[in-house]
Amino acid sequence: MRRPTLADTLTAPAEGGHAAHHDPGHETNTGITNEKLGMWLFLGSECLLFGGLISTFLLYKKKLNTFPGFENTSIVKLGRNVFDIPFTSVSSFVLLMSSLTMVLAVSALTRDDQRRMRTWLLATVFLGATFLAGQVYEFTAFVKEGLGYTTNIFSSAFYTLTGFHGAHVLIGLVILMTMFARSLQGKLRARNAETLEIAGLYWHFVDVVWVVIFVVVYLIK
Amino acid sequence: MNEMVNGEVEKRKMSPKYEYLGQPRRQVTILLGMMLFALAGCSSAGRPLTTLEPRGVAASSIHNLVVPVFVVAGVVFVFINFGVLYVAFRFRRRAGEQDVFPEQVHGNTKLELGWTIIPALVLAGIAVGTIATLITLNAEPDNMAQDVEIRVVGQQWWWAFEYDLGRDGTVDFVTANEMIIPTGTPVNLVMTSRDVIHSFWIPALNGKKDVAPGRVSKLWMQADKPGRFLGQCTEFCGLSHGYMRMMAVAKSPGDFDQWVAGQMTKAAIPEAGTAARRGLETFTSTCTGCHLINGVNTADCTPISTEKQYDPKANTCWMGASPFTSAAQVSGAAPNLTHLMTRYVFVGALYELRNVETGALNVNNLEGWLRNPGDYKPMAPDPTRGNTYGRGMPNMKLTEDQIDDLVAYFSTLAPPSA
Amino acid sequence: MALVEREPLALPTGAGTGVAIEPLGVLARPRTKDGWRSWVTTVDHKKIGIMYGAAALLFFLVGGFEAMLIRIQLAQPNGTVLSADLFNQVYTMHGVTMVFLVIMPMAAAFANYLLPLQVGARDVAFPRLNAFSFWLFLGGGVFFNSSWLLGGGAADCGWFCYAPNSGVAFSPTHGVDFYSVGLQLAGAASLIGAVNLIVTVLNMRAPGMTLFRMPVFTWMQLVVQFLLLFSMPVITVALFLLTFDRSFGANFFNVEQGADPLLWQHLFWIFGHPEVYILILPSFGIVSEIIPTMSRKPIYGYPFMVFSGIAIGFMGWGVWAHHMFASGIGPISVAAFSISTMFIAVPTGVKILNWMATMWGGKITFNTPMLFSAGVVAMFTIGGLSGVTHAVAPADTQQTDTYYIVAHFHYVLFGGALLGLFAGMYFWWPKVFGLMLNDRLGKVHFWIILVGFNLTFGPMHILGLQGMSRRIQTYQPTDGFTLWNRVASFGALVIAVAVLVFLYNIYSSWSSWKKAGRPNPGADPWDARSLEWSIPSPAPEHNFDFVPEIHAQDDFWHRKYGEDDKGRAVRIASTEDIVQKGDATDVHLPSPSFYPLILAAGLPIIGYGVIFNRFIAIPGLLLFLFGLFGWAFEPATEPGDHAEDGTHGGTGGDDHDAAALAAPGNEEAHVG
Amino acid sequence: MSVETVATATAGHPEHAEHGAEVHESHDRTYVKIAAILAVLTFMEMLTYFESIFPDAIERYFALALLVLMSTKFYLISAYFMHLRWDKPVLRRVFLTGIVIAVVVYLVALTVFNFWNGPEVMPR
Repeated sequence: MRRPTLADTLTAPAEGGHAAHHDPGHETNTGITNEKLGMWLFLGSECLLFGGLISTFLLYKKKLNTFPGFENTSIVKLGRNVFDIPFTSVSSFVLLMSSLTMVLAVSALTRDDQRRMRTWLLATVFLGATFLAGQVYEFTAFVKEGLGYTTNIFSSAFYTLTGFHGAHVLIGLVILMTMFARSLQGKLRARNAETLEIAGLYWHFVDVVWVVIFVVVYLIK
Repeated sequence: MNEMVNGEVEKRKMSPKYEYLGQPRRQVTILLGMMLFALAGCSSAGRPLTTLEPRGVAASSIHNLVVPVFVVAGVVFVFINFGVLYVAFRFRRRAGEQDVFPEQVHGNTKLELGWTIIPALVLAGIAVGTIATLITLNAEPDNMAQDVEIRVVGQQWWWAFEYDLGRDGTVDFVTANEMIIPTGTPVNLVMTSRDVIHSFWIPALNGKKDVAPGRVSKLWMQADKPGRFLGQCTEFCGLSHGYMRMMAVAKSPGDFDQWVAGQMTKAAIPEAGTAARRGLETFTSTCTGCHLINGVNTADCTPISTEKQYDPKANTCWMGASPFTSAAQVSGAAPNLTHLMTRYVFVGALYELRNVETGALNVNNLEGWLRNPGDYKPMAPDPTRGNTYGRGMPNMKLTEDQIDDLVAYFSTLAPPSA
Repeated sequence: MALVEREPLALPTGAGTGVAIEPLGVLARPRTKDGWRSWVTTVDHKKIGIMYGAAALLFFLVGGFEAMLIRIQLAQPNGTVLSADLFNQVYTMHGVTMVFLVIMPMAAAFANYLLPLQVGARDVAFPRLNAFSFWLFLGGGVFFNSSWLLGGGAADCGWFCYAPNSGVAFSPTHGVDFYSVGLQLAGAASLIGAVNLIVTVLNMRAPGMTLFRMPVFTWMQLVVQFLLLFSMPVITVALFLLTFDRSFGANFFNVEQGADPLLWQHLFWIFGHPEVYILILPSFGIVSEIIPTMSRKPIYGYPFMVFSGIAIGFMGWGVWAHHMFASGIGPISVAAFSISTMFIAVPTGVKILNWMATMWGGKITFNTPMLFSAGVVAMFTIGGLSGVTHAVAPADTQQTDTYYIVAHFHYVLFGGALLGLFAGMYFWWPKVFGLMLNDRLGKVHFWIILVGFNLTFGPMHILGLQGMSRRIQTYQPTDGFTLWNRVASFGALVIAVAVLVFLYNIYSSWSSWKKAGRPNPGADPWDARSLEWSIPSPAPEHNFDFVPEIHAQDDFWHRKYGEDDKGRAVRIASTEDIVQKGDATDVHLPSPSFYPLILAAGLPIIGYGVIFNRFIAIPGLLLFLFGLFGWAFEPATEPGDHAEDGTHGGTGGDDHDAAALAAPGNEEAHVG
Repeated sequence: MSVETVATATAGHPEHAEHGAEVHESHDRTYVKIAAILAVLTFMEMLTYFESIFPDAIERYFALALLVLMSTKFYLISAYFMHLRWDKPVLRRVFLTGIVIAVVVYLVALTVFNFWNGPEVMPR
């Protein structure tokens, strides 16, 4: 989030306008605002979190397939075969497109194009919510097929990993909706475009994690 | 060593008669000052778990590796610590001395590179030795015993040893707490756990190796001479972790073969009307839920009720519960008591069952254990914690008569030759 | 941001910006400048640092009491002071308390207090988040210790809490739940603190303060914060898996279902080994400040000191499996980790030799901080050397899980980390509180603790080599462990005396200072080198009257002293002329707030809900949401306080929604 | 840690960002193009699911191909949508440090677990 300095606040025009041309982080040593640097540090840290969950999942997927006594149980078959790849592909695509609308919203805000910004923001929320709904549907379908959270090591690891991702999506949605509410109040202007950009960073990260999950969890055998 | 605990039972812990370790022999090693200090106070006698006196090939190779490392570390220790003292005395500002500034040295890259590279080279030397020893320890020795392999099973809080004669994958007999091995040959140990992670460690023979449920770890052991070598579980495994010990007993090949032959014989059924016979009946009605004595169960693992049902071949019940068949999580099985009287220790190898020298049964310990096992080894958390879970042997609330009968029966549990 | 501006700008209240928005928060903006309210609502990094230190000292007494119980139990064979059950709880709590609730927060105390001062900043990057970190840590620590009363017993699984022994089947009380949730909270606090401090150091340095002009302490703390940043998520994963297993019936450590018990070990030690450096590096930094000051020489080989710290940080990621040499990870893995572990000794050795070279040729004043620092050099070396013997993997199979290891890591964590932290306390006490600790008592403290420490942990080397296992609640008279255990227990008593001397020193120094009419020790009592000594003691609330321009490493020193042609220091200006007066009145600071505390208070209650009953979580959740909401709508700086600008705005929230909170919060701060 | 690299950013004299608003304005078209590429890549990923349409010889390389596709998508999103391509290098370094530590550490951990080899069998 860009926070104007004192001089900036004093000289800024009353409404939007050219503030976007002012480099927000020029007061810091790195030239990046504290908030943006903080967000990136946090995202770097999140890599280790999702890395751990993904590794756990991979290990247990393999274990379930090879552990003595579990070779041919129906639970094992459930493990991979419940996946509906075309369906998940569509969800992945939806989430991917939400990244596009997100970046377009940020871009519109830097031009202080409120109408476009709100449209794209709303589209992002819509696409994100669609993805989340798809995940809820997927979970329900799996549970109906007999793959509950406590069924086996595979299911525990799968639900934990995708659940953590889903929680991140949910938090992202809350952030975006807050942003949208702010813009309706007229409080999201070009000079705080960085606020939206940082929210966008988080959103894109959630997307990027799904890119990895889609391949590693769903597609690679 | 005989002491009154809780004022009830005289519990006799393992006697310190370790044949081999009993010889007072001072280890003379040029080690760190502190270790010299240590060794000054400790001859090997009375240090049954010491890591400094290897009694087998594996432990020796570790010892030969670590002693030079100790020497190197000792030299560095002296260098740095005396260096600090020297610097402190030489460059200290004495009382009343004028505040004259020393030369402002900012560093010397060559010197600093020097003391980066030299330690690295020393460590590289240590690394070479380490890798060499690792290879030795992990390769299966050429002379590995082919006629016996031992499956070691850790559980809360004792060890089972399943003997696989001929290494053909079938368990031939099972013992507990005491692991008998022949001298002069490395014996392969295949190890796992029934519940939590334990660690198998006989310091005189080899380093430790964890045993984890669902996993198999391997270790080999060779004792150079006959002797009794104490071990201790070294991975924290719950309440009585401190009481989980084991004894490795090395016998000369001849004695070992004799012991094996004895273990393979069937136990005799005591004559009707004797106390021992009553003890057997108590055993089959009360104890066989967990314990097994080969031959006193029917093939479907129920205790025999009449002598006609006696089937000496029906000895696989306990082994069916072996974790080598499936991963069982919670302890349920108890030590196999077949030929109990060939063992000298019981209850996690912590208590004396028979005197090592005289072979006399320690009736006090056995009766006390039957009377109230929890008194010998903590097996349930403090009652204040408001839960009732427990491990190991519960108090069976036996009457004194039953206890006497059981002791009479147990004292018959030995192969004919023994 | 604007914290590094050259001159503070005075601004008439609310002029031009129209930032007169009344906070929506239910709680009025706290205004008190003193009294307990000023502490619970503070966002000042110095007050937060002091609170970190006080909390850590308190937990130190708790952990020390537990240590005494352990030593009393083990003073003789067949000890009956503690039951096996209680012993397991006590040693678990001792370990976790000392690592997570003593050394880490004590290091955090120094980081919080000193980093902004050493880089020339007015506060940390996110002051409210900083307060939140502290309250969350405190909440986690209290939560964890409340298991004694509420959990049906404390955790009894060791600080490492290996699965499956930590499962419900084997540890049915709630102790382990308290462990996993409590550490989760403290871990989140550390992670947020790490982000905060990294941003502070990277972004808010004074003009001219390049990274390679920063004090070594700042460098070591920066490395530590990066280690925290990347290692905390790993333990977070592990603890989540454990919580889900215990509370929701997941199967991560359910061996019957084919789970691998080594998964926990890997996750724990991937975190756990960087954690070791998280514990020791702050102390290295402290020593690297004290030795040059007291030797009257610059640190020897500054670049080597910095790069060896960074190297330790990196290599710390590649050695975790040396904690698992005996766990059956396969000979190739053992060999690889054995070698990587050996070579981490190289950068560590560089540091020790550079400290000695700094002292060499110096004029060393042996006051208390210097004694403790020399103690660190000597004692840590012993821990480092025994560490090399563990790196020799075959030897480790004889040593691991024996008292030899206990001796090793106490020489590292007590002889290294804790002695260093004591050195830091004596060194910076005048800066923090405006009074000197008694040097005589400090020296008594040092010698008693040095003797006690070596009496306690020296014999443990011997005990370990004689085969005494760790974590055993008792041993047998026939084991031959009795003598050295007695010595160790006696040593523990000596340490306890030393701690009492330290506490008495704090008290008596304070009371005699008060009696003497509160004499001020001056801005620079040690004739020191770094920036925090250029401002009055105690540090004024606004830190710097004006942010200094930095021209060299040890800039403050170089303003006092030049060098003659023989390379000797010559005074060129008197300290009094250089130091700031601390009387600037036109500096604006972030306003205090209740919301970090409220937000942090909600989380432990949710934790109780996870453990006992989901309904308990509801008030916690409400409190949390209330805190979140209040935080978001409270301006970071109060218009009435005529704060300079949005500089001190905090982003907020837990580690998943910082942006959500940040957005509205900082907008309120400046949008009119 | 990428901290040492930050040293290049001179303190006190922050370099002015070379990107300003003009970057954002002119990039909308790039974003759409990137999104189109991402969509195609996702489609290609999905195709691997329908094994029957591929000759057997290719199927072995699916895992490799998927990883390449995944990395490309990852790169495109982080470089363009997250602006790492244009932003200050320190951000790239921070993020990359996290990724590299995560990938290396967890791959080593999986290797120690014998992940890449065949099933481990409990010996009888």
